Amino acid sequence: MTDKSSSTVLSSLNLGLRQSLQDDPKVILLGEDILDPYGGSFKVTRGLSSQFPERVMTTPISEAGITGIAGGLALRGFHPVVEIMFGDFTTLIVDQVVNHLAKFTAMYHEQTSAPVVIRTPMGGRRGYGPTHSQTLEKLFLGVPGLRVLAPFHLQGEDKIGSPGKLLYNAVTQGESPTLFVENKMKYLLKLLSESDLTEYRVTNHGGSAKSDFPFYELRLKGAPAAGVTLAAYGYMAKLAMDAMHQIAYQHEIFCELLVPTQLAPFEIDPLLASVRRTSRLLTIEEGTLSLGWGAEVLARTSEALGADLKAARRVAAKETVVPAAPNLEAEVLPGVGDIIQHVKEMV
Amino acid sequence: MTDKSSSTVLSSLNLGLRQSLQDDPKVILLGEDILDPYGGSFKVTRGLSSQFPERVMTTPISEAGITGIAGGLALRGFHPVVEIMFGDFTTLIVDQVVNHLAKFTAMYHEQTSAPVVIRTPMGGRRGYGPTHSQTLEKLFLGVPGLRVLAPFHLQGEDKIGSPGKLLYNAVTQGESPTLFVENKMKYLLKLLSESDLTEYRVTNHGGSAKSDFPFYELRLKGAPAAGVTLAAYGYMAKLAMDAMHQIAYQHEIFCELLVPTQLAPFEIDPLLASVRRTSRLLTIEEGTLSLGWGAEVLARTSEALGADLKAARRVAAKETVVPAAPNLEAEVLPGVGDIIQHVKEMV
Amino acid sequence: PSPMNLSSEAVGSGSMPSPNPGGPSPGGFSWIGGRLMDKNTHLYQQMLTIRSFESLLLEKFSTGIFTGTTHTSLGQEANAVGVLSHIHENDVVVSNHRCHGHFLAYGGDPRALFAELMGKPEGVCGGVGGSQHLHWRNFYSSGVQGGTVPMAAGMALAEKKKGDQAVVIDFMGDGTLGEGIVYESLNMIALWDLPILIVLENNHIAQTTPADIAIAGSITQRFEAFGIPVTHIDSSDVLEISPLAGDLIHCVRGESMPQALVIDTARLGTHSKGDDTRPQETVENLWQERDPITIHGARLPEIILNNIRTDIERRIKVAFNEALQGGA
Amino acid sequence: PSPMNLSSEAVGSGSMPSPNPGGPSPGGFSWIGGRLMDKNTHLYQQMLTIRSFESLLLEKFSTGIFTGTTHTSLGQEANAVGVLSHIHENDVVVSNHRCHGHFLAYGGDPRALFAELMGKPEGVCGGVGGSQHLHWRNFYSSGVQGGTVPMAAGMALAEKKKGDQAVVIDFMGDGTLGEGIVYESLNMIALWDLPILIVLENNHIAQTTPADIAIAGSITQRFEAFGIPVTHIDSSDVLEISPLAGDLIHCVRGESMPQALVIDTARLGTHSKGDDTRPQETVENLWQERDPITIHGARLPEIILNNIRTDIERRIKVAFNEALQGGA
Ligand SMILES: Cc1ncc(C[n+]2csc(CCOP(=O)(O)OP(=O)(O)O)c2C)c(N)n1
Ligand SMILES: Cc1ncc(C[n+]2csc(CCOP(=O)(O)OP(=O)(O)O)c2C)c(N)n1
Ligand SMILES: [Mg+2]
Ligand SMILES: [Mg+2]
Repeated sequence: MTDKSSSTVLSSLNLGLRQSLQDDPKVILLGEDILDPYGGSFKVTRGLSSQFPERVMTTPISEAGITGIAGGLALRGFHPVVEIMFGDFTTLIVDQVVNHLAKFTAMYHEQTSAPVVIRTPMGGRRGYGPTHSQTLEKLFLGVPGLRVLAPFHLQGEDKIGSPGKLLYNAVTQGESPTLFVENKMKYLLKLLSESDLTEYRVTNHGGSAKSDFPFYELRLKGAPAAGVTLAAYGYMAKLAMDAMHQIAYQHEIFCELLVPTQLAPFEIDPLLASVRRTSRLLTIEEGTLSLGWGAEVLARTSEALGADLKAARRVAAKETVVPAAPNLEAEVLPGVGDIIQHVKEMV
Repeated sequence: MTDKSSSTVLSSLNLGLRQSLQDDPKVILLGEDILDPYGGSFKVTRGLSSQFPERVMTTPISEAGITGIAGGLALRGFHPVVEIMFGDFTTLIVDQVVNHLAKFTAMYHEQTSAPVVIRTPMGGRRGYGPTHSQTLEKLFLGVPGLRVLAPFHLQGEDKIGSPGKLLYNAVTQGESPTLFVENKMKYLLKLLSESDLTEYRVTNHGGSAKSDFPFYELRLKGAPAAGVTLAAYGYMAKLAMDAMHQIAYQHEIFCELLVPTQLAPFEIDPLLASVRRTSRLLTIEEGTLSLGWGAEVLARTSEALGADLKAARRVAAKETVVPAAPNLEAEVLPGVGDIIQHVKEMV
Repeated sequence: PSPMNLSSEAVGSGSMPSPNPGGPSPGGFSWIGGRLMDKNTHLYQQMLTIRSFESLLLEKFSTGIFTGTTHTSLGQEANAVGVLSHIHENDVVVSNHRCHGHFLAYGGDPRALFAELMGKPEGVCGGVGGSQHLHWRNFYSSGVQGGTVPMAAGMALAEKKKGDQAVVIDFMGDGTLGEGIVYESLNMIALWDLPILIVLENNHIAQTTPADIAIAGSITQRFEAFGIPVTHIDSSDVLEISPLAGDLIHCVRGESMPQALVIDTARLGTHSKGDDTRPQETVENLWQERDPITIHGARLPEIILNNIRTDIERRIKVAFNEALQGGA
Repeated sequence: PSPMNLSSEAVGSGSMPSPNPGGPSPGGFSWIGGRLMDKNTHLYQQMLTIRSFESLLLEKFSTGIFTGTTHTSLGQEANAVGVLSHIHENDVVVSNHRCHGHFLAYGGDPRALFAELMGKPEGVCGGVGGSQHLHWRNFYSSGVQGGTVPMAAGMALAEKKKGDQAVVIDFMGDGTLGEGIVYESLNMIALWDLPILIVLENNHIAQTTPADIAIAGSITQRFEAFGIPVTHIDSSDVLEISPLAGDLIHCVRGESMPQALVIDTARLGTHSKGDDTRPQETVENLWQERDPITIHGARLPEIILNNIRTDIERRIKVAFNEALQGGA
């Protein structure tokens, strides 16, 4: 796909869904306001209801209900995809996810599973205020039986592009209930093609999930041995790249950036390998600090490395609401400057 | 209070609620099946509806609704206490807690607050199966604006006993929305009086919240310098005490046990002081491992101590459902044996 | 047709029982254990199977063989049997905490259920699920009130999309009308014309809470308000419930549309174990007036009753003992 | 009595405006800015204040002064004004994402609201809340659909317990009937006889979803099913809505019981910004037929209309400019 429509995270996700619907007759999309011409609040489903009118269902404002309905569809053989309009409203589906979808397989003694993919945009920086700007995936990262994915904005080998391919894999594999974490700012990012990445060496350490759910490592080509390992995902991975770049050129501190796309269950080995080299770990996330992704990553690194972990830090949102006013919001959410400052303080 | 009724965690909590109702006319209790003669599924409210019929309200099976109603009561000046019959159903109140109760103060620019206390029993070991045995407070420990408390089974100075006093403080202070985590096994524990604790030195490092929400440190009297810091709360604190005792006498490994009653916001200093002495930290919790309380404690310790943290581990439930069958359940939930084994491997 | 497995010597034979494929044959007779049995006898036998199972369960609970909790359906057997006597092999049944009766009426194996309640590997879910969390073939139950209603709706949507004429039967209790997700589900069930029969077993109580302090307005109107046709019956008589349910299921299947059946019934036992706060007299009256076993048994000759009783009790004991001998 | 602050020179004066204490005086006249004003003029003025505020807001949005999102109540002003003209000082108002009109009709300061939307420290909530999250005196709004309904119920319970005769007015949209928590709340509202008036503004659409594919059955029955008396009106005329609302609030207050008022209305603007998928013609027709400003304006002489328009627009501009000059 060489047309413009495949060049952003948004269009890649759209293409990933379209391809899922095309290749897998079991795929059904459910969500609020997802029909054309609107195509969803963030347009990820645009065009799909026109092409697959039978399998794209707009729903009432019933987040818990549609998640449960998707669960029922999945138990009976379908591969449903639910859109939760804002990630903030995933609070409403916690019971359906934790006590239902994610439990069925183990609770029913491995006799069945509910491979629902729940897509939702998290994140702020749009001035939407306290109930429309949160990054809440931490509520789901520790739920047994649930997979959590977050795309990285690479063009990848596939015409769909990496974000769309990740979504496609999750949807069509039909294996496990999955939360697919998108990000409002990320939608607009251009996919990074090889020419955008000439300065970087990008390695995929996907482990057992390598091909389907990659785990990327980025280094600046020709840089000396890195002193700090950065770990980030989603939109923060983009900010981390920016920070890594700046800090290399302006402060001559070199980092390795680890970007998992599968956040849970989390296979930490590629990250540990990096920290073994650097002895220093900075995790970066947009959610609030306590019990976030970074906490788990730090804990596991500390468990594995003990005293070999010389310095560990987390960049995260301040522990309060995300204010509507842009200046206040910027104070609360972590930015490139925060990353740079932490890295400088760590070496 | 010298009668038997004040000698367990259960009776202490009951007394704490009774005293709250007595001293504070703003207190209202809401919950399912909390009226006499039943007095709630776990009997924590027994006798209260008879004594305070106007202020003990039994409700329909509407966990989210009653939490929201309590929020409205609190915004208008009351000090409501909600009982969620099983901690497993706190999944249903996540939206009300995260997007409503815990947000009001910051979102409404510090003009108001919703000091609801939500009590609920977590935990397994009763064979209740996957939807009635979970330890889910980790969903709430990272929520900005929410306080999370868990009682320790001490007799304390007050006739109410420590668990009840903790609850009393949270309820009558009326300051902050609070999740008060009880535990089904803990209910039956006898409160530890001075005579039960002659072997221990117990210090309260409550920090700023010292008197209201203590942070206990327990050491065996006359023991040599400790080699491992244990951190635990709730029912696991009891198992940790047992483990600490056994491991001292059987393996001559000595530990310090840190038992916070305020889990969030978490003031880590007393724990750091201990780990500075021992260089080793084992966190102990009954919930599943990933993104649990232990993850945050380890992360913060690692951030603070760097290479001085020589060994760090977490004891937690296996990342699956809690099975109904007792033998299977015992495999999933952490026990004294697990604590001992980890400690032995750490030194 | 091989109806309820208990009656077909399947118990203890090790062969997988199969769900009741359509209940009694059209003429009102079925082949049971090699005997031609009339419909009345068959329904009685099914209800008594549930009663015997749960009576033995309660009797043995104190011995510590069973663990955890349990919710018996004493007094509500006519609902399970009356409704599920009409299901087809591909139909789906969704149940709640009080699911033993539904499971057995669906054709579930009493031995496997005993084993589940004992926490044995031979249990319906290997002992992982326990009393409230059963899944076997197209039968699913879970213990979070209301949470399975959207699941049932989604299953009905699945069957509708497949176009295979299967229907979903969803059992719920009156107290569960407190849960918001029920209404989210009713709305979509109606909007999308989903082939589901919702059976609301109104025993007028939820745990210890009487319906009148937990349910405002009208139960039937709660379905009507969403445009779901509702049928209301106050009965513990399987001969009243069964044909009604049959008609409704027929309609759900034929028209691919939802129906609700509200059955006013009586809980004769405790909520789970030893937690009945109703006056003893009230419960005794209910036993007098609302016991479906007594009501329907009155139609059969004493000698047949005795035979059935002996037979079923023996089978249930066998199931119990076999379960007990299982692993773990 | 000092009704809607906008008309009382409070704007820009720095003094805290006070909520409308009971609306127009019994005789249908109020003192406004030192002038005796008849009720019709007063209602018009209030509606026009909302309209002018939101029109200026939309006009200036593209300049980047405002950030985030915004939901205007164009076409629904008669609901806010008609209902809130009857509240007392201690009454509580709970609103949703589409809250500007409710806030202004409650007596909120347009300058503080502009400042909030600009993210200024002088804003209603210091810029933290933004368009959807307002709290001032007894006014509360939030942006999670349905989530504030139990909160409103709890507030009504609080007022009932206090015995101070205050009532709660809760505004919600038709689409929000999709949320389960609404029904949990309705049930307890009815069970406990809570003094609350639920105003359901049925604009027949939720974001882009028409009500007929999102709401099964009947809206009014959804209240009746819970035993909450419901009054239905299809009108954009403030003179029809206001007396009805007055009677209902009187009843809620006097009897300490709930009431629901379903107002069929029209959304004349987009959902938030630039996201209207309805055919242009449909919206144009609605402007023709359902604009409350036009409908009620027809009752006033042209010269008065012009005076009011000039006056209000000037005041709103002043409020806007003063907000703009604030900090941050
Ligand atoms: C979400 C949730 N809340 C509370 C409970 C505890 N609980 C189990 S059964 C029950 C009563 C259910 O009443 P009803 O729906 O009438 O069914 P019945 O027990 O009468 O068959 C309650 C409150 C639960 N299982 N799930
Ligand atoms: C829980 C939740 N889900 C989705 C949304 C996104 N959303 C905001 S307004 C809206 C439509 C609301 O429709 P309605 O209740 O009819 O009010 P109206 O916008 O028509 O005034 C939606 C879906 C939300 N704010 N909260
Ligand atoms: Mg009941
Ligand atoms: Mg609407």
